Amino acid sequence: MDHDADLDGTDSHRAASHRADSHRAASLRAELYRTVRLIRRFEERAIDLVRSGVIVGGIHPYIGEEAIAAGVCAALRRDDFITSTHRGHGHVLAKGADPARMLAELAGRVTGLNRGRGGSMHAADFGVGILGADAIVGAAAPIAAGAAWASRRTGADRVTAAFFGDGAVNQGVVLETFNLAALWRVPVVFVCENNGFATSTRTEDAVAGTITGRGAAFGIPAHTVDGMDPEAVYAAAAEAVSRARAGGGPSLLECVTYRVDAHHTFEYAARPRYRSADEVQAARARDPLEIQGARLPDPVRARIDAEIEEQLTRAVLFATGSPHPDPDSALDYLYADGTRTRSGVG
Amino acid sequence: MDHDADLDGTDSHRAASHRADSHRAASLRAELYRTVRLIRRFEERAIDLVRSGVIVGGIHPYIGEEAIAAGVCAALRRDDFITSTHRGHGHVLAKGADPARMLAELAGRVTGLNRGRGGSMHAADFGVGILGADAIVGAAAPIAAGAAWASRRTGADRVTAAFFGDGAVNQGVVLETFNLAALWRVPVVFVCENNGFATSTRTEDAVAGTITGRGAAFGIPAHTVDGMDPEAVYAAAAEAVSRARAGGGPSLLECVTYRVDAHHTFEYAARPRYRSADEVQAARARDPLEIQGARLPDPVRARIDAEIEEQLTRAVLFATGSPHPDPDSALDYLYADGTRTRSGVG
Amino acid sequence: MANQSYLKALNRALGDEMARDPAVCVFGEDVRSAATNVTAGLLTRFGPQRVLDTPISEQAFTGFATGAALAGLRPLIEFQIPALLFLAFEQIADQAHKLSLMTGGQARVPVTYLVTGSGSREGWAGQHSDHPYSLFAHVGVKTAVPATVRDAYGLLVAAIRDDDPVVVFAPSGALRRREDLDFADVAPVALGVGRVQRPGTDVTVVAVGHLVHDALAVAEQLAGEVSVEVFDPRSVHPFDWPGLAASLERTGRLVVFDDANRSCGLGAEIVAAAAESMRLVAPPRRVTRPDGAVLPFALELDRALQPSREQLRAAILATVGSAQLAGAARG
Amino acid sequence: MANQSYLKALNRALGDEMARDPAVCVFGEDVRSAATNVTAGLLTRFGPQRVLDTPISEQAFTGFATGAALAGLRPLIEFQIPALLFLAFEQIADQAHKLSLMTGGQARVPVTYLVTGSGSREGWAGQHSDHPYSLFAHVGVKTAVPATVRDAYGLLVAAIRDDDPVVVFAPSGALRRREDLDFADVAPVALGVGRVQRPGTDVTVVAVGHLVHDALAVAEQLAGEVSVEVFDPRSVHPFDWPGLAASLERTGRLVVFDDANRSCGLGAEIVAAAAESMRLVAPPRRVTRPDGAVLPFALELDRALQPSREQLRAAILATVGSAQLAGAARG
Ligand SMILES: Cc1ncc(C[n+]2csc(CCOP(=O)(O)OP(=O)(O)O)c2C)c(N)n1
Ligand SMILES: Cc1ncc(C[n+]2csc(CCOP(=O)(O)OP(=O)(O)O)c2C)c(N)n1
Ligand SMILES: [Mg+2]
Ligand SMILES: [Mg+2]
Repeated sequence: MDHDADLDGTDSHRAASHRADSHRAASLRAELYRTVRLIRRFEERAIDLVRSGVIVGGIHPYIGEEAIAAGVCAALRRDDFITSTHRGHGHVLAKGADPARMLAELAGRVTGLNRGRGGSMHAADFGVGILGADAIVGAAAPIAAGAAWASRRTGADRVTAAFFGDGAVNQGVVLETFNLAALWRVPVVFVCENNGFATSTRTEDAVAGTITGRGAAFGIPAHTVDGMDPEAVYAAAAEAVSRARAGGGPSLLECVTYRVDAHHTFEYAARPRYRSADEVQAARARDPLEIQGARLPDPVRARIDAEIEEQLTRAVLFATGSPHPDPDSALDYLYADGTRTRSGVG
Repeated sequence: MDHDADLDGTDSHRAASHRADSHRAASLRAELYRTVRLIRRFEERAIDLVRSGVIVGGIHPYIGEEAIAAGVCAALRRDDFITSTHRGHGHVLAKGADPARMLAELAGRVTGLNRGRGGSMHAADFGVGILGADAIVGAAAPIAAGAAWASRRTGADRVTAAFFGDGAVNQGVVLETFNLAALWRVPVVFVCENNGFATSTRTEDAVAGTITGRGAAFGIPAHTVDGMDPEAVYAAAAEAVSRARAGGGPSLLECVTYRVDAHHTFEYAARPRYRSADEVQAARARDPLEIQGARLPDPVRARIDAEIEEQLTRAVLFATGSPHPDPDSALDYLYADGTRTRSGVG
Repeated sequence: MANQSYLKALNRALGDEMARDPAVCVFGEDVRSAATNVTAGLLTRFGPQRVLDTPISEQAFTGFATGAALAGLRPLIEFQIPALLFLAFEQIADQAHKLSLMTGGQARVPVTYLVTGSGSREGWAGQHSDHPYSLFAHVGVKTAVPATVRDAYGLLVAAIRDDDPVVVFAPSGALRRREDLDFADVAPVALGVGRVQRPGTDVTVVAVGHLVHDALAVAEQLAGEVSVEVFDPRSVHPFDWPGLAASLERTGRLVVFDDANRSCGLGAEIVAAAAESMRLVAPPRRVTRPDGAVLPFALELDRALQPSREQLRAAILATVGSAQLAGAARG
Repeated sequence: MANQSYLKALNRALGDEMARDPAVCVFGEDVRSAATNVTAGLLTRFGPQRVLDTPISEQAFTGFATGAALAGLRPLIEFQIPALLFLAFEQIADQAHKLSLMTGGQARVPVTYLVTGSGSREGWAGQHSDHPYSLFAHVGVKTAVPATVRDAYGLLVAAIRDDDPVVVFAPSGALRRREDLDFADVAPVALGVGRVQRPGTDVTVVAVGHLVHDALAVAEQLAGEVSVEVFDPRSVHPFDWPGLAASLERTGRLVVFDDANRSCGLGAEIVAAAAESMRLVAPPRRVTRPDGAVLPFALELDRALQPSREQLRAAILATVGSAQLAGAARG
């Protein structure tokens, strides 16, 4: 998924852009759209499956934030690592997990990425470097840094991207991790998705100072990026990734977006009133799907849309047609070495 | 213990200094010396009592760092709060605890500040606003902030000073607390004692970026102060305390000092080699006791020294003459409401 | 007399205490928007100085509440997930719990930690399904697990008024329960006082939290065959040992029904205490989660690791059966 | 065959494993200067890339080790104080422990958490005196508490080689023990395999960690009167239930000697498991710390809350006595 292409007009990139290979640029452009579209439609279908009860427990929709996962993962290699969040479907799909197996995971089937053991908040696919989503805000940041450090120590030039939300920058372990990563020049890119809210709490009501300032405090280069524009995110991520790969250490990207959908699908029923419909409508004006779609010739866009519909239709069939796990296997994988301890009745 | 006197030459203070009352300035000068001297001699006697086995478990000597406790506490009122650290004797004495009861606490006697239940790392005296030393690095910072916030909410203009070491700025809870304190304009002064080491680890090997930068990241005014000069510390603390009292919110003071003595008295036996004797010798050149002592007429200094020797001689007699607690009272105070649960034999 | 929900009981208890005592205040994530409904209406009633939305900083706001308590307030913290207690574990077990003794009685830390939705949430997977009350009983933090709407109100009021830190677990499996009652008639429930939810003579089933209702259902099913007494400890630390001993005096047989991991769980403590010094005519039994259980996501797997009514039924019958055998052997 | 110390055993085990497996690395505070001596000489032998001094960031470096393990390394973290595990509790109990199951077997987290100096340190007061192995047994993290120099070596080697997270508690009360042995002859000690440290026929005393030595001393004192078997589980999770059952087949009587808080401690689990399904001719007993104990600073008070030889002696005699009574009653 790696591209040298440079689609960013900033000074920092003009020089590099001379190298830009227009064909690869076009293919990146289309690929970014494909990823955004895939995530958008995947989430819409997943929400249908939540409504129809196929997916139990609901999901945290990534709708409207797709540009971040698409842009960052386009700058990563297949063997690079990522860690993800409770709102992680986009990261997992963008990093290359099979949408069918992802959907099967959400439906709790044995064919799922985690064999039905993880669900929406824990999807992992070590085969493509997805170390896992995490339900605890910020908790995956040190795990990402440790994996990045270990890759380097074992001689690989692998880079790790750690996704987390604006809420996570108030979590001590994330700030401790910034310090460790800077101190040990760890090849990790911290990607903060600032979507304006932590559940119902506005970023500005929870964050004193700035998000980028928290990176800077530890000597970590930190930039604010338009999180609605896949190509802007890609450009910033590509720079951070190449710095990390070259041994330049960590970076922090604050990707500014807006959560147009629910914090979690339970909001569809609960209907909390922490923001106005107008505010949400206004935010919808800038949609990463349209921003990237407008950059493609209509036929190209139409073809991609059709391919994705077909892919997702197959994915839904695969997921819903897959078997449920056997209750007797509930303790499988509790210990990596197969240790068996006592059941609940002795 | 409050003083309007201004002994600081910086611009920010010239204006104020016109108000300076020279008599009070002189008394502050002497009082700062008295506090430094009291702490120094208290620690020296405590070390003797560790060697003679009267104090069990050893202590973390504050020798050489006295200017910080003296300067900060001179800027506080008796009803202001402080929280302290494992290296807390200086803070406790400077805030006004009775040295005799402090020594009795170190000796584990019922007459101790904590009735012998706390010892060196947990000394508390709520009567003079000492909410307690804490053995866990950084753990008292949020407690200090909460106490400060509550004082304000209950209408008091009380200020809280939270002491911690350079090692604590890497502890997540401290950074989380910076955010909370800034967000809610909490009247707390964060006092970071940068003595060059966290046990055997040098500050620069553990802290990426700067200590003051960690305050600035959250919008907290942060200054580096000469932690060897009691009057410099006082001036900076007085400014931070008055800002907090006036509702201006938190400040961070990095007081730069050097730990000339052992991390803990166990080093007298263990003799670790994490620094050279020369380095320590060089550091001894600037001694807060001499810096402040040189500012006093010799007779004044001599009188204070004599008074302190007498006070400490009485303190040692009081402590060593006090009764040990009754083993049957070991569970007293486990629950504030006197709840009694089961013993270890049912 | 109205039909009230468990969540409403928590909301009423908190509101009533805030009205009664200006020192009571609330910290937590999304408490102003009342994401869980426990804090519904409190912001409007008591204002932003008493209802504070916190950043996602569990360690800091837990310590912050300790400090506020030392300065005279009586904070309640709402935690959205049981696992968040793990993040604040040092601040609760090592700070709040220890300050009274370590200061020789100078410190009081009247803080209530309310977990809205403990145990499995079906479909929320491994990090949202813990039921860690045994951990707090072990370290010695006062801990309550209300099973009924009435006790949700009475125990939360008692927890808020208590001068020590208290953890209150409101099990997901109990949040949607309803009862006809008038909160004005409900008295605080002293910590350490259990309740016989159903009297019986053959066997005592000690059930915790939402499992009390499953135990009552199983007792009802078995009514003809076996007379089951259902004992609800209500608070797990302190525990009502005299109440349990009195029940075993009547029945002499014990089954513990506990939604916690088996090893070193509350069920172990109850069985151990009974075996040491209470009347038992048959070997006691536990129905718990497996050792070190992590609840998997898929519903079938999640349910397979939770203690079930079928398991309880079998354990009761085996205990009564083995008792008869034991009786026979002895006779 | 040399006279070796417990600390040396830990140092040798770690050094031998680092030499054997390049994936093994060490994180912790002051591990380069070897503040506890466990890491003495390792920096020089293995270099700064394998021996890392960490900032005081327990949560982050614990998670960092998890990530390093996922990427193929086998980190050991040294914690200077048991309470530091509370700071990292979410990262250990909720992350490292759960990842294998939650990822459907994709993740392995071979990390060892070594606590050098658990339990009371006489004179270090309440926040340095915890003995929280029961908490890890409850959440299901593999946990070992070596009592002897030989087992300190054998269990630490096994922990480092284990593919799951393992907590190893090295009790302060055992660190200064010495034994004549040659480490080259010491085999790894599989987790879950206990050891009868002294055979006996009247009563089984299960003792944990440093208390094994006190139990042996009491057994010796009582040698004429009572034949005491001392069973050392060595690892508390997984636990050697067959080994315990075999011992109780011989003795039929049980006393647990456990330096943990009473409620929901390991002692409770052992007594409960025995009462449920093992041979007992007399009520079992526990000698533990009190419920929710916080060890006070003053030496007299600190010692008063730790399980003592006198308490064990009394419990053994009472158990044997009550057994004789029970026997009489039955006869
Ligand atoms: C440490 C922690 N605290 C609280 C929660 C409950 N919770 C789940 S998502 C969420 C909001 C997270 O906000 P943010 O990090 O901005 O991510 P977003 O949901 O906006 O994508 C909260 C508070 C949690 N999962 N983990
Ligand atoms: C959270 C935590 N981690 C580790 C320790 C062990 N420890 C005690 S003091 C200390 C060094 C503290 O350094 P610093 O904060 O700079 O204070 P100083 O000792 O230099 O005064 C350490 C690591 C602890 N008490 N708490
Ligand atoms: Mg957000
Ligand atoms: Mg220091």
